Amino acid sequence: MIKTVRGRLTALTAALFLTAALTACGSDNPSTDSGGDTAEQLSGEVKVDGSSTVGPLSKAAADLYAEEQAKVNVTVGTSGTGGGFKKFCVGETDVSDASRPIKDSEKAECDAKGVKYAELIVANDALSVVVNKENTWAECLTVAQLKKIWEPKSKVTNWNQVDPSFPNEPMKLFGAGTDSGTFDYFTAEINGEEGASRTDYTPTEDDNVTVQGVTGSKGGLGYFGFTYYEENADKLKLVKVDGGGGCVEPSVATAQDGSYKPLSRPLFVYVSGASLAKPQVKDFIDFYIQNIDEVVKEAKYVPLTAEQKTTLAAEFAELQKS
Amino acid sequence: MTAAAAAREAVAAPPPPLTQRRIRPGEILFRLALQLCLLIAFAFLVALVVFAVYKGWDRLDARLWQQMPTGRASRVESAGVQSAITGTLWVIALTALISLPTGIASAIYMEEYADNTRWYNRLLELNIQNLAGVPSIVFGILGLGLIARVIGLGFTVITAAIVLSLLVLPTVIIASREALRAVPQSIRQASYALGATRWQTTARQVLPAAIPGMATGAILALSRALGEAAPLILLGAVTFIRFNPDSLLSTYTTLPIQIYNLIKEPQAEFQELAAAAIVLLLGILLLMNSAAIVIRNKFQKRW
Amino acid sequence: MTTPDPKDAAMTHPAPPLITTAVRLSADDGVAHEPVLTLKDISVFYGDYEAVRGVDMAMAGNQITALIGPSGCGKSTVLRSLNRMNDLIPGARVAGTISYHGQSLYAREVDPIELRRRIGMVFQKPNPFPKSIYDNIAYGPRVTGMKVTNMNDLVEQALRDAALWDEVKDKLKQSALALSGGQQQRLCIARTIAVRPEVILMDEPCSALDPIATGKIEDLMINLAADYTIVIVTHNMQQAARVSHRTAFFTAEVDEAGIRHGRLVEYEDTNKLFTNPNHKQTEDYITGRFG
Amino acid sequence: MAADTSRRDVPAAGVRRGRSRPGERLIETLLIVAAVVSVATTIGIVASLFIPTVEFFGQVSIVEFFTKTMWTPLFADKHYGVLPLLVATLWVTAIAIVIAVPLGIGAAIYLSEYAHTGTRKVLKPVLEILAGIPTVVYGFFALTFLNPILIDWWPTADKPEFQNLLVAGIAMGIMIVPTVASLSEDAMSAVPRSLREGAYALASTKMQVSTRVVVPAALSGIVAAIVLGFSRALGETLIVTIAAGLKTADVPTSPIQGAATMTSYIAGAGQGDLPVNSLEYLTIFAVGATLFVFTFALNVLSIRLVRKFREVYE
Repeated sequence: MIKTVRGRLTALTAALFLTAALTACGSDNPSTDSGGDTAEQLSGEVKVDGSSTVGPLSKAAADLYAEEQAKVNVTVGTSGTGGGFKKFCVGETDVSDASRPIKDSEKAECDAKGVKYAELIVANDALSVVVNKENTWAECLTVAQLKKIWEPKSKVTNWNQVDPSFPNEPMKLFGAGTDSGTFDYFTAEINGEEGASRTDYTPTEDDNVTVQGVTGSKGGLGYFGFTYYEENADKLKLVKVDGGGGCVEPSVATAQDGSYKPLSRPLFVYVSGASLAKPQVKDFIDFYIQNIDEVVKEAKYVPLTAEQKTTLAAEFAELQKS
Repeated sequence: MTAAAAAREAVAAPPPPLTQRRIRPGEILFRLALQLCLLIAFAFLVALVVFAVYKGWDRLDARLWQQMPTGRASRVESAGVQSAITGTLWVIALTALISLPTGIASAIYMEEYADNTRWYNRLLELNIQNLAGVPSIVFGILGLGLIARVIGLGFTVITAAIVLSLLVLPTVIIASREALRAVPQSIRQASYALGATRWQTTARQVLPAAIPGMATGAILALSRALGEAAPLILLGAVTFIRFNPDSLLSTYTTLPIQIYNLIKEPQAEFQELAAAAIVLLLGILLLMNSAAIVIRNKFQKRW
Repeated sequence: MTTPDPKDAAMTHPAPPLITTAVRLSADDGVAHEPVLTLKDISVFYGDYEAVRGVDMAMAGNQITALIGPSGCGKSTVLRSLNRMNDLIPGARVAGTISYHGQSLYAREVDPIELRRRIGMVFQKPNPFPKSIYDNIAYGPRVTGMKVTNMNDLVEQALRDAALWDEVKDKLKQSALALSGGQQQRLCIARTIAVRPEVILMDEPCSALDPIATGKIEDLMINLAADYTIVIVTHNMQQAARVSHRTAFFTAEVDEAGIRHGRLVEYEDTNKLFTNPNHKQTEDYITGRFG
Repeated sequence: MAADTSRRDVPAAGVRRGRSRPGERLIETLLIVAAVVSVATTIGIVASLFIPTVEFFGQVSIVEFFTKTMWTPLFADKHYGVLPLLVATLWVTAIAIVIAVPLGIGAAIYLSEYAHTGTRKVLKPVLEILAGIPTVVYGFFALTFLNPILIDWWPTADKPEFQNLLVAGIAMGIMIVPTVASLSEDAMSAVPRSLREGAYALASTKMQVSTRVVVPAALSGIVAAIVLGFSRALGETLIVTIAAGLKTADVPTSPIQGAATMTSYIAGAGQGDLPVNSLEYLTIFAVGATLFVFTFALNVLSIRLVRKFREVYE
């Protein structure tokens, strides 16, 4: 014990002084004992920005890629899908993460600046509606009920207002922050208009807040990516959603086959054509696509279906040509 | 005979013996309450440090500075905050390079050159006092609106350093002025009497005498910059970056921002890493603060 | 410790003529004066440093006792030990016995707060609280929990007793800091009187004042002596000669080890001390041949 | 050293020539340029805040901004009433003040009036270190340590939310204790000894000296310390962003709700990159300008109080 304490203290002291030495080392990265493959060593920057939902995928890709190309600096910002496109369409970034397809207005902006791009579907997600473990009544909610809860100016503050058979339990709502594609997607699918939502819920870019908030309140309800549910399956209860064809629980299978309606969605990565001219960007995207299974696994998303993979491969081949 | 005395003598012709020492419960309670106030303040400090150390214990080792941050939950075990440490070093070193010369030069102007009866010099002083109280996030807005966008330096190391420099400038100026003011007038007069110019007097007599005070102020100002996160949130530091900056125009992240990012991650492993990074940050700050206090105590001259 | 006073310098110059004729009061007034305060072999220490050594003296009731001597001779230290103001200085300690009406001041069971109500003090520099004139006077009665039927009357009486009423009666609610130095000092005396002490200690009460203000305070002291026992420390020999009944002369002596201690040289009726001192040192001091 | 210098300096050419020295002029100019940096900073802040703010008020009525009780600029149904942010800010700062003022002043009285010199010499630097702890650390502490305890011990069934104003206020209170304590202690220490002696000589107890003489005498300095603490709390960002959340829509009616303050709104909205010059983007500047005006007023007040205090005693 004493030995470990001393060891740690020594380590910590060393840390304080080593930090100084680190600047001298510059970008030397001890964590990557270089790929050592035959691949040529590239360098430069790859700027990724956009959706905080897709962010984990790109971060995982960047992480994995660093083991192969230590000198390429991949930065991943999480400005939100909209924010990401804003930067993307003025050429500030090379790659834009998006949890929804590009909007027409954004397309127009990209066109105006002459930014050409390719759209790649990299993973699937199922927006999951979660409630407290002690919630015994909400097994399945219809889209209409969800809309009643989430629509603008909704006055629902108690579960029994959703369905008279539900108990008298105050409702606490947690949802995605307004910057996120998740918010855009959820509001579009449930409330019928993107960005239209009641406003008196706890919005957060930090899904942990939703997990903690729903865990801490019996009447809590929230929504976020399927990943986060899986991470916290022991703390939360998943709600089935009835999109008109009966109650379906989100899962890898229902997300892949699209039966989890309307909240299953694909996740996108947009690549700028101009940026593909840079060898490191091309190489990174190349890597991203070739290792998509591992990236998705690391980020704990729903993997692509065989069909989607074929499409991706085709898209990629298209890119290679251009 | 005055009425007061009459009253006294009427009551007690031979003065009554002194009363016994009284136990005043109010006094004791008051003292205890005061001690409690101090105790609570320090208890929080202790709780904060102990909690961070306890929570980050398993991650307090070489991984912290040898490894890069990760985006993969499966790799948290082998992740660290190296890019945040190097980012912090870049930003703070630049902040020192910008803010210290500027701050000390301003202080020299205000103490040694300026005619303090002039309205513009008084305004200068008032301006600095006010600037010292401007919220740090407002400096972030300045950086976002002016330096990153209008001047176009973008979300880079140099933007962060300029913003943090402006943020701590008042602190540097105020501390340096105090240090200069503590140098007795007689030294200046002696120097002038020997035919020295104003700058010679300042550079060769006043400045050397004021250096310990200035060093203390400088360290405290930089330690403030080191822990500052609010303006950098607006300046792109939140980005996931797993490489060390290598130029003024590199993108970057810093230790406080990295902590902020880690806190937001859902997995407990990230929280542990956040706690370990907090211990590292507190350790650096403690070293800096101790150095400042030692310098102050060691060189504090009583003229 | 007292701060050096500019008057110190004056003391070393050739002596001004003694004003023995100005002594208006004498101890030989036929009244038997009970000792109020008795000092037996008093030494005062600051940490390890013995500032005053072996003082024996007694102060009689309803008299003015003056403590004189060069600066650093320990007279203020002795004065401050009389109401335990020394308690407030960390490391200060009194050896020997000081008795107040036969009761030991430094006995464990004595309440220093109660003691200071009985033995008030006026300081070298006027130190009115940054409050109104009225509140300055009312402060003492309030903190000591005196049963006061009418505070206004009490304030008025204290100000009258301190010969300040006519000057301030229209501005009782104004800040005491607006008064002149002499007025401030009389306010401090009034403030002290308001808690009805038996003894008033005065530590060079006029050293910060001009001669006119000094005159007023001296007249006041003489009047107050009818009702109060007064002990005054003064640098000004003429003042001691003018107002006091008895005078104690202190000086600083260097012991074998080369350390300075304050010592009581002579304690006599004021008339006697100034006209026919018993000790050479006293004579040298009062005639200005000191040092 | 003086002798050394004089030997080298006396034969200096400039002295004998007795004409203007370009070197000296250059140095003075450089010093002035450095001094102007701080003025430029203020001008930069004012310009970068208020130019977009004017533009903002060209599109949103200033009356709506200050009177409407909904703040939803980032939603489809947009409302621009800043009151929710303002009220959340006031909740947090009020809680912080309620905690920091007694603790800070109590600690200051103890340090100034009761503690031995040695104790004070040790405790005051510790207090200063406490003041130097980064606010992100306080935020972490509030969310992961204080909040579970608070929720655990909460007496009623209506438990505080996962992020709430109360815990942010408590953490912020702890954060400003050192500021309040340190500056109040400075003010109390500056009260002349003679006042304390005068009070003791009037049979005051230590408590009476402290509360009736020292504290009133140092009051403007103490109030300045509180005002400065208040201003710091108002402008603090990380604690509220982490511990109080980003809910902006409605005026928070209870401190156990989560809500965004002015600063956390700016941080939250500015973090996700809003389209430049859109109305949403301008809200950052409008809220920033509001915050700036508030803290500026408090700072001016604090500076005035300190000056008043100095006039009396220094």
